[in-house]
Amino acid sequence: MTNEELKSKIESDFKDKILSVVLSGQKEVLVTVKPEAYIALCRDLKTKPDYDFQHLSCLTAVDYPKENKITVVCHLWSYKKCHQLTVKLDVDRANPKAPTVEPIWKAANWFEREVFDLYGVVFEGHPDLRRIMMPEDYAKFPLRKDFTDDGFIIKPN
Amino acid sequence: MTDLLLSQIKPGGESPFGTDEYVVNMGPQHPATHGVLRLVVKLDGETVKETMPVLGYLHRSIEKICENRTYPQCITYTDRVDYVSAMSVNLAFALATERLMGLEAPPRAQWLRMIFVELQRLASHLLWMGAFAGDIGALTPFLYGLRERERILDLFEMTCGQRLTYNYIRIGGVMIDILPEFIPKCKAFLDYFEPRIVEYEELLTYNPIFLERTKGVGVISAEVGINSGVCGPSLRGSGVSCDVRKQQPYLFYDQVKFTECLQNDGDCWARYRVRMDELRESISIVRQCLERLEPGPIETKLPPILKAPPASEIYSRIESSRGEMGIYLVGDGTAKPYKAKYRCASFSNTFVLDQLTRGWKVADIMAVLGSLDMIVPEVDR
Amino acid sequence: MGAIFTYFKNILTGFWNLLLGLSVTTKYLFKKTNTQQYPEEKMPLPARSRSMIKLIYDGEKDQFNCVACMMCAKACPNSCIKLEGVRGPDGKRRMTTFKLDFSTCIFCGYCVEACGFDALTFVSEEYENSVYKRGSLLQDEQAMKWNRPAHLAPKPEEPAKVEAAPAGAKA
Amino acid sequence: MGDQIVQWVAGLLRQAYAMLGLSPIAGILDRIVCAVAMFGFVSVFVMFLVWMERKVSAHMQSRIGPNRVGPFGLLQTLADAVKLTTKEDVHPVKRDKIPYFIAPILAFVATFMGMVVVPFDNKVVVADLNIGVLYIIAITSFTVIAILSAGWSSNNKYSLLGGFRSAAQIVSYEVPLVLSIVPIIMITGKLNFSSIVQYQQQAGYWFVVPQFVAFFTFIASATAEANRAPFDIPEAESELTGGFHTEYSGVKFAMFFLGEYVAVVVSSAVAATIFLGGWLPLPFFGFLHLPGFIWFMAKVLFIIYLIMAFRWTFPRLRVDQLMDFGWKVLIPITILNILITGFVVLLLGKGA
Repeated sequence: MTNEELKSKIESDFKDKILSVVLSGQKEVLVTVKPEAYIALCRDLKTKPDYDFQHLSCLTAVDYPKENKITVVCHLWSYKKCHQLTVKLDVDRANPKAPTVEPIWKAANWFEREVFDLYGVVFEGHPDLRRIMMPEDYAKFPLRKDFTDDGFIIKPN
Repeated sequence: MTDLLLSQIKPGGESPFGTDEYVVNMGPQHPATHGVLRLVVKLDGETVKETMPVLGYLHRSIEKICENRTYPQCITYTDRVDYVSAMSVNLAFALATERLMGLEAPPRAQWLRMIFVELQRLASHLLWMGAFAGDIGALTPFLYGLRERERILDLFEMTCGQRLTYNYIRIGGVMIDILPEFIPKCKAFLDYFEPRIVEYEELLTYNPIFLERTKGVGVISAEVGINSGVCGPSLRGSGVSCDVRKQQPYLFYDQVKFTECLQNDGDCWARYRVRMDELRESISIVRQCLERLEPGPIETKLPPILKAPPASEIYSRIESSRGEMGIYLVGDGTAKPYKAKYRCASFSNTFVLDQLTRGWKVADIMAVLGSLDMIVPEVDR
Repeated sequence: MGAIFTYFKNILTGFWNLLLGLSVTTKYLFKKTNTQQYPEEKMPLPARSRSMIKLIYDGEKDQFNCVACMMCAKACPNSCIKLEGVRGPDGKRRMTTFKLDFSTCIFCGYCVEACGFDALTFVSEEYENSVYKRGSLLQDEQAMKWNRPAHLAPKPEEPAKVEAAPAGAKA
Repeated sequence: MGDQIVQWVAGLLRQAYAMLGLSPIAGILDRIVCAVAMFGFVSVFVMFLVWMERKVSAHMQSRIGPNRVGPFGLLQTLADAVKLTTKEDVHPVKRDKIPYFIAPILAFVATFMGMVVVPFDNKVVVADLNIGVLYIIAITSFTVIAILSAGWSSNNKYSLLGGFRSAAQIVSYEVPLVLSIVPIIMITGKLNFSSIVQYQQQAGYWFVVPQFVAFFTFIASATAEANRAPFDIPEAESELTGGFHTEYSGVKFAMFFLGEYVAVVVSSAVAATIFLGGWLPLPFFGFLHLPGFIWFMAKVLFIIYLIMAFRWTFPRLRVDQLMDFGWKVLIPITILNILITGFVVLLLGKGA
């Protein structure tokens, strides 16, 4: 399935679950999902044989302070069909909460812990949501754009 | 998480002998954790009840650093993500940036990249083999592996001037062309190296002690492996075809002949065999690349300041020595990445350590850890 | 009976494979060793080796080649180069102070590649970079001064590449 | 020849006693002199062995090994010993003091005591016990107490694991060790080492020829008894950092370290005596007329080399696999060997 076909198929199959699906300038399919349908969409993407996204390649987040949102980004891959998909979920920056996809892909366990650690996104239902990189008693979220900690960041000339 | 294995052995989860839990803190300075990884291990006698990896001792926040550097400057930091296989990470970042900006390197640069990445895979697997054998008590293969690795590093140093952190594969090409004497030296090395693999196999592969220690130990099934995000040679040991070089060919991997090495058992021995077979495959790939190398430019003309298109993003994957290496870049129209995420193979491979070691003995933690080929800087970044 | 047969067969094949392993190590026992005794035996590094950064000093003109164009400082990902320059009486800029902090330098080579005036170079002959005090790693232009031997100088017919390359674009 | 040297030395000693007026207690003094001489000899030999192991391992790994102190680095071990003895003795605060202190001494002394019954040459032996074989087996098992108490008293989790592993290991491997000597005793009918060698001299063959199975099982169990790789699970540095001696430093560590090597020497000496004909010359090399002592040492060194080669070639077994190997492979084989030997001895009517 080419990326164009994948895009149109997702458009027709999950009309009620997604906000938008676009083909990026780099020819990747980007799906922005409705927050309430996030888990359902992910489960469908994994189980439906047409999609077969067995492999959660990567889960991360991007901070957009200007739009007051943090986007949780899942990169999916299918070993059998060899196609790639990006699922995006926007969460509120002031009170970042997202459902966990750990029951669907176990691999999400540590990825979500990392996002929690570095962005402060709370994954509801996660079995073991602790800081993973930073010390347990660290209070800040380093990968947020407004993070400041003198002595941590050396900016180049 | 429930401890499945123990509840199977002892109904009710209670030990019939009334023994206490024995918590051993392995690391962060333990001789076999390959760096500053800390494992909190709960034991019942010699049997492992739970292994909890504690990460972050080598966390340098490379992703944050990259947000404050220009794209070319980021490449110098990719060397430090996985310093055992720095070329692969160089390549991953360079490819991601090129795809983000719609650039393409000239053919000679692509072939050179393939040569160096495959040589790097050899070097990395050699170090892995030594460390793995060392973990289960055979100290000699480590020295043999390093001896051959030094020769590969000599080739690297001759070309780009560094032995460990190369900064060789650049956006739009490579740093510098190879010297004329590189090709004969490289061929001589490959000829020297191929019989050495037989020696390693004589030392390890069918050694009864090695078989005892690795066969059937730390078995991971294909389904669990895929679901837990295991990738690279570790997953191929479970019989899953997951080589990015085959699935999503980059560079000229679709133009060279090589087979994806697969084993079906999913145990430490299968993972070992996959990597030993990959040594041979890499040799054959380097040979083919050397044959097809033609003169030409080694870099594309780049704009004076490299800028990503606004609101652009790319998730680009390559097969590094340890498995799937993904780079997620978000561009915002400036010369610096808005977000750079390194998806490292070791990170997701270390995650399964707990599942693989439950119910096994203390010594098997080391065997499994070694067979997964994890590199702590790549886990922590 | 079959089980007993396999039992002994396993023991014998195991024994054979152990002997095979022993033969490899015993073979190397009598082979030439691979060690280089470093302080006594020094290997010449390849010419491209990035071992020590030096400022090229022009003995004839009695001045450094550097004109303080700042390209190296801009290219440096770790901002470990600090330099200043003034406009001389002949109207050309000249470097006055040059400081390179080797404790943060990662030897990526961008400064040397960015230099368009043949002023910075890697020297493969000097690689004894260890010092006793951390402060000694902050080197100034006098410490980095390098009088280039004639045979290494760029040939007159092919002048040094003048290319005001930005960070990362290579020379 | 060894006989004459002993006579000569004894004569010298007698003269010395007479000069000092100590003739009435000559018997006690003889024992003391023998013990000191043995201690000195074994200490120097062990130092040489440490050097040899480092050299052998280095060359097996394409390295050079020690080459700085003395010619070919021969004095490296001496330098290390000086370093270890002058080091600060760091110990855990919450240790169990008495066992912690006794353990290294016990490990050191117990292994040393084994050497006294081994004949270096015809009649050159400190104590020619008529139950020498039993004595050796009893004495070498002392190490387990040392290791167990070291592991327990260190108050360290790795040490405790190591100590228990060692207990399990030595108890298991004592059995095949004894069982592999039994056929020899069945053939010779003697428990005295000198008699066993003399039997081999009269029979005209070494016991390694008819009893090669016993030879290999003996070497394997002896390696395990001495806690050497591939059976070094009590110290298993990749799992347990240092096992039972994790918390020991300085002189105490040196004692454990030397104790391990002495154990290797004792095992090799016993193997050389029982299976390789002790002081007897190599077949076809008898014309060299070298003292029996030289032949004996050459055989000991050969077996030590084998044990070293094992260490630097093979991976380490896991603790349960070690038990499996001991109980499921070594013991059945040795018992089978005893059965077959018994049959043959009965058939040939050679037994005692």
